[in-house]
Amino acid sequence: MKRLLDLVVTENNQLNQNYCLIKLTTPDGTLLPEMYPGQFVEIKVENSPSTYLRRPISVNFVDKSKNELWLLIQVVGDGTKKMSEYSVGDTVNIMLPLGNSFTLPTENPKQELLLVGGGVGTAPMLFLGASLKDKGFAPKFLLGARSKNDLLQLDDFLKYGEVFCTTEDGSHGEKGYVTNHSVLKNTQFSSIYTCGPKPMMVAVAKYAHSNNINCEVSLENTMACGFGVCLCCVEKTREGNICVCTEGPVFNIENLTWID
Amino acid sequence: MKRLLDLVVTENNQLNQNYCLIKLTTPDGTLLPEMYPGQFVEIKVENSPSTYLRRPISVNFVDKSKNELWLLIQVVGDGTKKMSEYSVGDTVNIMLPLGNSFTLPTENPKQELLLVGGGVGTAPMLFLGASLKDKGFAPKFLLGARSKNDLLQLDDFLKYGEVFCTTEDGSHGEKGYVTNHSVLKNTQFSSIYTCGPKPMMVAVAKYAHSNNINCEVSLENTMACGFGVCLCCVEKTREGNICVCTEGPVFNIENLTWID
Amino acid sequence: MDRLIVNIGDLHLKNPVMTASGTFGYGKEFTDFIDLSRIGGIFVKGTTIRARQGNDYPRMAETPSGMLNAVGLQNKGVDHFVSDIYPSIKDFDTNVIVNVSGSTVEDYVDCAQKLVDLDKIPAIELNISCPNVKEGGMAFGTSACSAAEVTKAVREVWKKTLIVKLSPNVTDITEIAKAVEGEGADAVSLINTLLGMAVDINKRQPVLSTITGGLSGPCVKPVALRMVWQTYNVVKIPIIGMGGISSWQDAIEFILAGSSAIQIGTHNFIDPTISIKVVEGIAAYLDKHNIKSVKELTGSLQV
Amino acid sequence: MDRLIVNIGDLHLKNPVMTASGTFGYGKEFTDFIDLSRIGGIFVKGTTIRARQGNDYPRMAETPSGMLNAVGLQNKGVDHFVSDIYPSIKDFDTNVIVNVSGSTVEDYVDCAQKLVDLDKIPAIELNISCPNVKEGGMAFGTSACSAAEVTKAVREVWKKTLIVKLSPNVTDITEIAKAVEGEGADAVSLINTLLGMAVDINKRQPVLSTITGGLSGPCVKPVALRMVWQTYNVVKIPIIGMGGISSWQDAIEFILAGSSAIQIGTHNFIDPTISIKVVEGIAAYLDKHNIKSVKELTGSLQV
Ligand SMILES: Cc1cc2nc3c(=O)[nH]c(=O)nc-3n(C[C@H](O)[C@H](O)[C@H](O)COP(=O)(O)OP(=O)(O)OC[C@H]3O[C@@H](n4cnc5c(N)ncnc54)[C@H](O)[C@@H]3O)c2cc1C
Ligand SMILES: Cc1cc2nc3c(=O)[nH]c(=O)nc-3n(C[C@H](O)[C@H](O)[C@H](O)COP(=O)(O)OP(=O)(O)OC[C@H]3O[C@@H](n4cnc5c(N)ncnc54)[C@H](O)[C@@H]3O)c2cc1C
Ligand SMILES: Cc1cc2nc3c(=O)[nH]c(=O)nc-3n(C[C@H](O)[C@H](O)[C@H](O)COP(=O)(O)O)c2cc1C
Ligand SMILES: Cc1cc2nc3c(=O)[nH]c(=O)nc-3n(C[C@H](O)[C@H](O)[C@H](O)COP(=O)(O)O)c2cc1C
Ligand code: FES
Ligand code: FES
Repeated sequence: MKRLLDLVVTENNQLNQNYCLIKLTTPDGTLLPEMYPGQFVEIKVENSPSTYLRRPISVNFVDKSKNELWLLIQVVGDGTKKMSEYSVGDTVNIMLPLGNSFTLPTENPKQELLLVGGGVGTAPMLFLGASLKDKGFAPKFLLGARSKNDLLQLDDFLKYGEVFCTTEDGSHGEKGYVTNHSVLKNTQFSSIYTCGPKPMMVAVAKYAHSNNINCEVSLENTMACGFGVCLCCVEKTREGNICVCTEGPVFNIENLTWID
Repeated sequence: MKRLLDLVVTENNQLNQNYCLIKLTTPDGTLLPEMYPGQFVEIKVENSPSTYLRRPISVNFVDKSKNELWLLIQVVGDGTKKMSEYSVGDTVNIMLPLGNSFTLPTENPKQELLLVGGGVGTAPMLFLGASLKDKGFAPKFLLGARSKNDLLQLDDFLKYGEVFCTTEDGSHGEKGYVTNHSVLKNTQFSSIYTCGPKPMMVAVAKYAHSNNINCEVSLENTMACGFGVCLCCVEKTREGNICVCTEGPVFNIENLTWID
Repeated sequence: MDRLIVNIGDLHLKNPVMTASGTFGYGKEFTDFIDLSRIGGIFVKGTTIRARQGNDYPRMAETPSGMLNAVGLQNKGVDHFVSDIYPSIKDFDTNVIVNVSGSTVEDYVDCAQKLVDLDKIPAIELNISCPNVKEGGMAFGTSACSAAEVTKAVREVWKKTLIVKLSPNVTDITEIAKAVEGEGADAVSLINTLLGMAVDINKRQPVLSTITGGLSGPCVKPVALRMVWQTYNVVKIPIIGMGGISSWQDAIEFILAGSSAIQIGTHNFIDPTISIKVVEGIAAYLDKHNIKSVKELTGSLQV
Repeated sequence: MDRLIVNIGDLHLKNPVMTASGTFGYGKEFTDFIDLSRIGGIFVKGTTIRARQGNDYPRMAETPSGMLNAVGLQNKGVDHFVSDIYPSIKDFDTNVIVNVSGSTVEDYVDCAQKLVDLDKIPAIELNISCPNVKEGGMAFGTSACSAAEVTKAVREVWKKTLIVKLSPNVTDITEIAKAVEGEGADAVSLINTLLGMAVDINKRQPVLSTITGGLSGPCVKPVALRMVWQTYNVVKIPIIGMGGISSWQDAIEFILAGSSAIQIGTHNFIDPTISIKVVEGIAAYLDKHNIKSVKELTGSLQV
């Protein structure tokens, strides 16, 4: 069941110039609704003349012990700027949980799983990694960024699995793009999960497809509603135009038309 | 010369639930432009989706010793609400000074001058009273409000002259409206200056006219620009439609059509 | 809540607040948020005789106080509606009205005919004003003559309440309103979206795949109110007003300007509970001003 | 800054940024804020053959991301312009263009004729689109036939650059644009304000004394851009685009959609320095994208 909640900011950490990590909880201690990795929320941004519609943001992590929802925000316009300015105690109107979720494997805990995130696309990977570890898997993370400074939440990722990085300027990890990282050559992955800039996801999808690896991508099509009523967020799939906000944001690449 | 300045908030005092007094200065210590009683400023309100146009606000006082501009704000909508939330150190974009000003008498310092303010219309009266006292006059203030709680800045007014009050509920001063106050019967005024709700100003204007008292009123017509280019703020006068923002806001009642 | 009751033709509304086609899905999407039985009615997604994939992505652009859409009537066709959707929504305790689109007069007539036997569909809304597809009928909605033609043809097969939805992209909306009134429409609804455009200056491309799209949201409210007022002054049939309504105050503006009922569109995306808030706000306004029935408010603007 | 130069008919603009009629007074009101010589031109307040008092107060209503005005062409008449205003503005180092309004073809012609001998008036803009007064010419602007008629008549007496300002309150703006092009207009400017309305729900009255008024500001930008694009695709004469421009990015959108130059209107009220910022922003954009002349950008949208 989707909910419309006023959550309260418990922390807002400026991670670097463009990113912040916001933690929210319920005002009265009631439990947050169950959320799954890959799902997202829609935020009503106040006091922003240029932000009329809600803003979709991925579930970065759910800290059940603290009843906290984490959101990782990259400031790109006034909506995300206003989010980055939230103070502890502020109330935020949020619709959640939205969308489908990544498909977690159910067997063979030894299988190799790779979670590839680029830029703010690393956001859903943290919650996915944590959930996988919870289920007994040992996920590996491959994170790509422009430079060291843009690699976020490394300490958090390390809690749930091995972390590999690429940076475009070589300031951390291997220099280049995620698809060139050596871990892809050294490991036989059974599944890849990815979220990030479209060119990156396409490259990962093509790699996975041609290597017969199961692959799920999380899309960020522009949305007006986020819950399936406006039909604006469609992705062209093998079954026609499909709403990313309800039948996605997670798609198996075999259903998309990218790899043709 | 009109200026467009980024001023800095030095104080924001919540006077009561609906009113606040904001003090501003220049960020770099340069002197504020010369301002005269009756003039107003136009404020650019940020972060308010419903506030597209600037907001006109009277000059409440200019504290030359501190290089401070005072604005008295009544919260009526989102624009004034956002002003009431200014914090010390905030920057506010202001166009100033705008409009004409009250006509100060030049002779006979003994003449009786009455300054009548109602509601937030008391705002320009403080600066006017201070300027009159400065020039050697002994102005009297007559302030009207709904109840005691709505009478603002009484201590400030007392610095510049005798203060008389009316409240609709009788909780302070005489009960009733300003035009019924006994000071009007007891004193022979040569000039009345007034600002407040239109019905009050009309009543004062009619009283002054029928008693042959010189009277100036300060109008608050809705404005789009505040500096004479949109022609939206007109008042019908004996010379036709006249812009309140440039040829007002102060008018001698004999030029208006109210007293007909 | 008798004071909120209004009638549009034979359509009985428990209150004048309804939700606009294309912004409320089939109602089901909102049951997590609101009790549908508390609103006057639901206009479901634009329905066409054959299934449509709609336009390519991108279909949306945010604009100052509004948005452009270029959905292009994506829907699975009227047969699918009848067989798959109707059964799941027919028991809603509110009016379900189908928004019908087409590219020829026959399309409209055929589509209406397929809906005639659905007991729980008390009315249809002819969308002769969708700006986003050639087949969206905007060509019908921008000429009095063809608006009359399609109304007349559908009127012959559709005996229940017939609402015609007008396009704002015209020189004189009153002409179109009079034309469809003349052919027996029970009500007009207005406005559909204004034709607009957005440009991506980095890509130097239109934002929408279709170049132009339909503008909706608070930005269009002044235009919509004006058209309601103009239309109110020339037609006798009721007007269902819409365009940018995002608060009960907006709804009262539309009613004063001449609307018998209103629809809420885009704002459902931002606040899926807005329709209930508008119902409550209207009721409180009537109380405060001691008005016995919302019907008294319609067109009661003092000018 | 050669890369910013554009020409509209015989009118030479040092850059494509101008200010819209009715929002910039006679330019003098802005000299406290900006150096007028840095903008391409100024369109002065709508001028009529006889003095006009304009409409009654209230003339203004704020709306979501915009405003309605009902000024009604208040001005002291063309003779007063010639004798009293022209002398004080003729030495501005920028183009001063007079916006001419009327209620009959003769009004326009007479008004234009009075301006012919003013050396420093290189162009006039025929306002056939003011929605706020019967005499504002919107009747001319909403029919291709009468738009053509007034253009033709003025063209006979006005040999300098003739710009015709179009109304957005029409079904098909391209028809009107083609009609005035056919009669020899050197350029079209668009859009004037959209006809809108606002209601005061406490007083149960229209906010404006005239009931309806003209909508401007960012809210109209999508509609304006669409009309520029549509017009660009059918006429050969240059287009001067406007409607909601409040940043250099907006200006680039209009240029990409087909404008040779642009006008800034309502936003002058909020930021009287906006025109200079737009000039600078356009220059920086050309630099960044390595574009030699702003002329290359006009209509260069990839579709
Ligand atoms: C399912 C989903 C999950 C997302 N998760 C996150 C997240 O966890 N953290 C995060 O920071 N962002 C996330 N995004 C992207 C985020 O929604 C946008 O960055 C945000 O809406 C921009 O709002 P704004 O007002 O700051 O910028 P705007 O002023 O709206 O836009 C600024 C710039 O960003 C571009 N932009 C706007 N929306 C999108 C979009 N949806 N995709 C790509 N570009 C866009 C615009 O074209 C423009 O150039 C997600 C988007 C989706 C659809
Ligand atoms: C020359 C001048 C001097 C002024 N001086 C002061 C001052 O010193 N202190 C102060 O608090 N206010 C003053 N005002 C009034 C002030 O400008 C308005 O209250 C303000 O613009 C409202 O903005 P808002 O966004 O808060 O409310 P909005 O949301 O714009 O409006 C809220 C309500 O207030 C009404 N309103 C809006 N503007 C005006 C107006 N100009 N006059 C009357 N009612 C209006 C609206 O109709 C609406 O009902 C002055 C106005 C003028 C023209
Ligand atoms: C995403 C979207 C899809 C729409 N689809 C339809 C439709 O299928 N049929 C129709 O008649 N109107 C459609 N409309 C128009 C709305 O019903 C309504 O007329 C318009 O949006 C104005 O109201 P608003 O400003 O409250 O949204 C759509 C609007 C939006 C925003
Ligand atoms: C207060 C006001 C007065 C206007 N007066 C005129 C006028 O006299 N003549 C004219 O052609 N347009 C007039 N306009 C229209 C503008 O020139 C412009 O076409 C319109 O406002 C759209 O541009 P904008 O959104 O940038 O303001 C006026 C607009 C406003 C807001
Ligand atoms: S965003 Fe509205 S349907 Fe997906
Ligand atoms: S407010 Fe624009 S002229 Fe006075």
